[in-house]
Amino acid sequence: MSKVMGLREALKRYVRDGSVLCLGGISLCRRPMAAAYEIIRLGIRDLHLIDIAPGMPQILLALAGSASVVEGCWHGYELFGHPYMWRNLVERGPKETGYRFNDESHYMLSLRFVAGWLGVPFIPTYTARGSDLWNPEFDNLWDLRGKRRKVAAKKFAVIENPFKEGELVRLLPAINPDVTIIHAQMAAPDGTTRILGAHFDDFVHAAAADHVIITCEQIVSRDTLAVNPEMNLIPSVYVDAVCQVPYGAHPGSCLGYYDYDPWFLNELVRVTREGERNPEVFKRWLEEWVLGVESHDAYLEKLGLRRLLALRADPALGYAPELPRRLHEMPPPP
Amino acid sequence: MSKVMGLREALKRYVRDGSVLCLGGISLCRRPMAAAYEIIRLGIRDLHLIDIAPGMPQILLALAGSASVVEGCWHGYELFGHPYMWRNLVERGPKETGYRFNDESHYMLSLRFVAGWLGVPFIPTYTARGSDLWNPEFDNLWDLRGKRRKVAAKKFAVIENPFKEGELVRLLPAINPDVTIIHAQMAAPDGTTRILGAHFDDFVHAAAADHVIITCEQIVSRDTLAVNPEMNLIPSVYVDAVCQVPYGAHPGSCLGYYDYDPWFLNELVRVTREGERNPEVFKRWLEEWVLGVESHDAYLEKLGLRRLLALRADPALGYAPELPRRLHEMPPPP
Amino acid sequence: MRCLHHHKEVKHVNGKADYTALEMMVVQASRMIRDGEVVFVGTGLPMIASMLAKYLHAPNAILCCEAGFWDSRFLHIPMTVGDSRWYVGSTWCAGQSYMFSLLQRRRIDLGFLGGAQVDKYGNINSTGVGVQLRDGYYVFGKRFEGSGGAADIASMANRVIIMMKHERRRFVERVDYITSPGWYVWLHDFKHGRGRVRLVPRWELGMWGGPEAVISTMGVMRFDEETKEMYVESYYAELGITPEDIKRNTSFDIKVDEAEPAEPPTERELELLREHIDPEHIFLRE
Amino acid sequence: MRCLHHHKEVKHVNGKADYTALEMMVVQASRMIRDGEVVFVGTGLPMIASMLAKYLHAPNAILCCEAGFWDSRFLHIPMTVGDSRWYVGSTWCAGQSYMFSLLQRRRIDLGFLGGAQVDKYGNINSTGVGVQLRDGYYVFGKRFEGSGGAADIASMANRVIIMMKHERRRFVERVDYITSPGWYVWLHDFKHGRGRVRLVPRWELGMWGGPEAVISTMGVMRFDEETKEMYVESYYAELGITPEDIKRNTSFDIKVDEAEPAEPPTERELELLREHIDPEHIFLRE
Repeated sequence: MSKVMGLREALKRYVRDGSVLCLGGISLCRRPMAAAYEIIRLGIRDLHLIDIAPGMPQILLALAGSASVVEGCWHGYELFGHPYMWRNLVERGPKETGYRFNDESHYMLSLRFVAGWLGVPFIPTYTARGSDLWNPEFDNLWDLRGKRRKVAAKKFAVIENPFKEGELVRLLPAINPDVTIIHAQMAAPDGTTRILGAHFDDFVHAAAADHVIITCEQIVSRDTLAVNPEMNLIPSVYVDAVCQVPYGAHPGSCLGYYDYDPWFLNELVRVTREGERNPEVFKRWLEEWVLGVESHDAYLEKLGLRRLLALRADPALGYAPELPRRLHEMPPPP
Repeated sequence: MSKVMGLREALKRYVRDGSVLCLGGISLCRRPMAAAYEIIRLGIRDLHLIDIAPGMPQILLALAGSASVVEGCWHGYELFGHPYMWRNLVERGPKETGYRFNDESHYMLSLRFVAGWLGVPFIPTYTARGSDLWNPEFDNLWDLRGKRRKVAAKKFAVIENPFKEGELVRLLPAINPDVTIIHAQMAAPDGTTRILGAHFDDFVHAAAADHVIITCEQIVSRDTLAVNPEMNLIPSVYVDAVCQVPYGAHPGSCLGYYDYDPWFLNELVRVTREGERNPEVFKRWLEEWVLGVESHDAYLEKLGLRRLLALRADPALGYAPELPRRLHEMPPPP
Repeated sequence: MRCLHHHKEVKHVNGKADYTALEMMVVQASRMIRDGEVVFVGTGLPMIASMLAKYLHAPNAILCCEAGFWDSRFLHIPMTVGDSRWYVGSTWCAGQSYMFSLLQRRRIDLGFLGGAQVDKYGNINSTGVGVQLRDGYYVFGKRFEGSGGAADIASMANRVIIMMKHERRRFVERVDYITSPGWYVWLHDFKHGRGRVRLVPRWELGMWGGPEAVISTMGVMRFDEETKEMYVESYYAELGITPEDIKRNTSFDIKVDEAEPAEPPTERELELLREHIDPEHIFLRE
Repeated sequence: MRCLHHHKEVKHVNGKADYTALEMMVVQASRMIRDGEVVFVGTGLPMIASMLAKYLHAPNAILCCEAGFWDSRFLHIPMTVGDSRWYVGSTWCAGQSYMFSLLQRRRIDLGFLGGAQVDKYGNINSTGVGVQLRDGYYVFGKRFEGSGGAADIASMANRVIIMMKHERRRFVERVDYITSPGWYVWLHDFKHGRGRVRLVPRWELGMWGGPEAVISTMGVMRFDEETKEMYVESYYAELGITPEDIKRNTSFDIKVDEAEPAEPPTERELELLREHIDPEHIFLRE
């Protein structure tokens, strides 16, 4: 029972306007960017985004107008620059923009996914005490609570620990996204997924979800993945669709296969920085690299073979050791 | 900073009379049997045993008089026979025997360890509704609650789900054993532990504990385990002691290294079955195989090379495919 | 660890059949497994039944066990829940917190259970009989192995099949201790203190799933859609069993009106069982 | 993802030194790392400081990051939190739920944090300034990247070291938004409704740990044992910094009485940094 299908077909089948969507990976690494691009091309809107370590794809979906509700802890590009345009979006406020960003911390989100994985309704925590993340005045989803599907009835609750008199404990509601999309190195047609390197909590991202789409560098046979099964992160049961999308995490990295693309990232940050004054700059970029590109294959064609080869990982190390990385003095892109 | 030490030294350092002890593995597989034997030899008593899948080592500690409190879900030998003598111990009751067995289910215990791993005080669950496991009249630790260290203040609590009006949810208290002992295939001197095959929740067994002792078939270098680090289950931070104990799970199996010992298990079940009428039979066995044996090396000597070779695993399969297994018509032991 | 090995003691009933009651049970169980289902099996007959189903009508059924092995293609029959034989062909190696979370997330299609007692509502006791409070502690007249994962499976698998030796002391009006909940449970009311018990249907507790069939050494029982009481669907006629035998070996009043002779094993089923699945005759010996 | 790359804009202050303020910060941080410690680092200077410590006095320090890499021996400097360069030599590959559980279990000895604002009690703001409620929603005059794991680290690491660019607008009396709690926090009282705020010491909230030092581009600050207010321990004299410079670039009243010139980097430290640890000059460029 093969779950192999095209990326567009998988997205059309599982992601709808208003879906609660989780995109795996962390920061600039192993993120399902091809899927994010395709969601923008499909014109899917009003997404509720939630994952443990949001960043590049979530920013793009926000700037492209695809997302309206985000429960997140961070948005940025690390060394490559600040989340320009996105910060303006947040500064203008939900009333004006229709875009809500609700702040939590990594561990708060992580625990909410753990609860989702386990199938329990909430989970206690001691984290971030004293932080304004727990400030009850700060809840940008207040008017959606009890109204919008899968927005928790409360941001959090406080109870007395029934096992320890007098101790107040904070409870966080579980998360069960409608769809989680994960980019992996390898997957089998039955959905078995192998991830090399740190898994960035992609197991709980997948296990908490109602549906899972895996995009992967390579589809391999089930029997290949039955060798050293300890290396497999996500079992077939969680997975609904397997899509072979080589370089599907570009411009981010995918351990063992390719490195991040510093030329592309520099450019992306540049157009969003300039886009703060002149949104046309970003619009042109979006048209050039996303909307005006027919598919991920066409995107890779446009990047060109020489660029993709320059990013290719050294198989022993997992990344491209000779990649130029001094961002202020990059040679021209290959 | 090597954590390598002898098994006896490790046990003397971390396990005391009254300790809360968790023994990893499941049923007859990859259980720290050498450690259980050594605990009996050291005369440690009044242990509070808790793990997700108790069985062979916990029965032995009960019959040897080392354990007095058990939170468990099951005790037995599967196909090899019933938990003779232990069932008598339970039938006679705590008042007479000083031994308490408190019933939970696999998932109840598993979730309590998950909570212990995460560092949260309790965890909700929907499991086992309608089962007498939740019967508030049945709690064999009632008079220890609030009195004995690390016995939870309550067996469970019921609250209204603060995120869903009118839904009652059961909460289980977290477990943090004083010491978890795990038998693994490989460990490095720094404590990094690799487990082949299903891990039987030994990660949460370790991560929930205050101290961890790893007994392993082979100590290998840290750099060996830095190849395919995805295969490593337990990181160094959790581990206090690493003890090289070949065949440390005998008479149980250890995937990739050896199979279970059907001759030994048949004999163990026989002496406990006969022990129900005549406790001397078991006492003699205990003297012969545990108390009267100086160390695990001596135990292996006593078993003999030919026996150990007969149990040796086929490296391609992970077990001994030619092992005689028709328990009622076994050939003589090699 | 839902251990069914007491079935090894079941004696072949002299009838016209060339197969045993154990083989018949395995065949009946196998036929209830649907293709593509995730089947949570313990050690013993359900494992063999699942392998048989995979050879025949359910090649895509996924076998998993509480120890954490996923979608095993074992070459030799495991004898214990964490048996290394499970490893062969598995595509995932997890532990109990992972496997049981699948139950709580309703991802397990079918679970098999055994036990020492079953009652008319499909409640199972695998903990002990003669439960009583003595000196404030609960004790048993006769203690068994305990729940293991049985209570979790019974409460959270999408459907459950029970396999039991058919004896009067095992098929009881009401189990002494509910290890694994069936359709109606005798619930101890948390709010109203000790001793207050009421009979509650599982759906009122927010539970899904429930026992679908009981496959015994004498026949196959199901539960009435309305009353949720056990009735006899079929009996092993070829093994010399009659509906009356079942009635006599059941200590509650069981309906046998609609009982029909069970469909016997095919030659192919018996060949697969004996020559391919359990050639060591570990489970299927007489 | 506690990003310190704004430090790349720090200009070399002309003094008599042949090293930069960034290098000085790294050296100061490195010296605070003890052998055998588990150090939770983000991308940037703390990572480099930890590697330097491992080359010198703390060979058994364990570097880990929120992405899940454990005890990495990277050969090239990671530029992002999940950078594949972290993989080299790692002995564990986990994810955030694992790494942060170590914090909650008090297993992380030392965490490093940066941010846009720090106040006298060591509270850090990396979320935004000019926070206000508008139309019922909270918004910011200027928004930053957000907490990431900073709030978790600040609240649960056994000790915390802060690294910041030293500017008046960054060293403030009270941060606009407490992303990461310091020694005293302005707490919104859950029980007494909107707007009720009181200053509470972290230990009253049951918290352990707390910020130990602030390493800025001008000097090293610590917190008074009694008052928990920030004071200047040392200043980068060789880089031309005076205690007065620090006072002028701090918008709260900061004690400088006990400030001493900071111990400069050794040749060995600079050589390791420049030639072995960051030869690509990714972080340490001027």
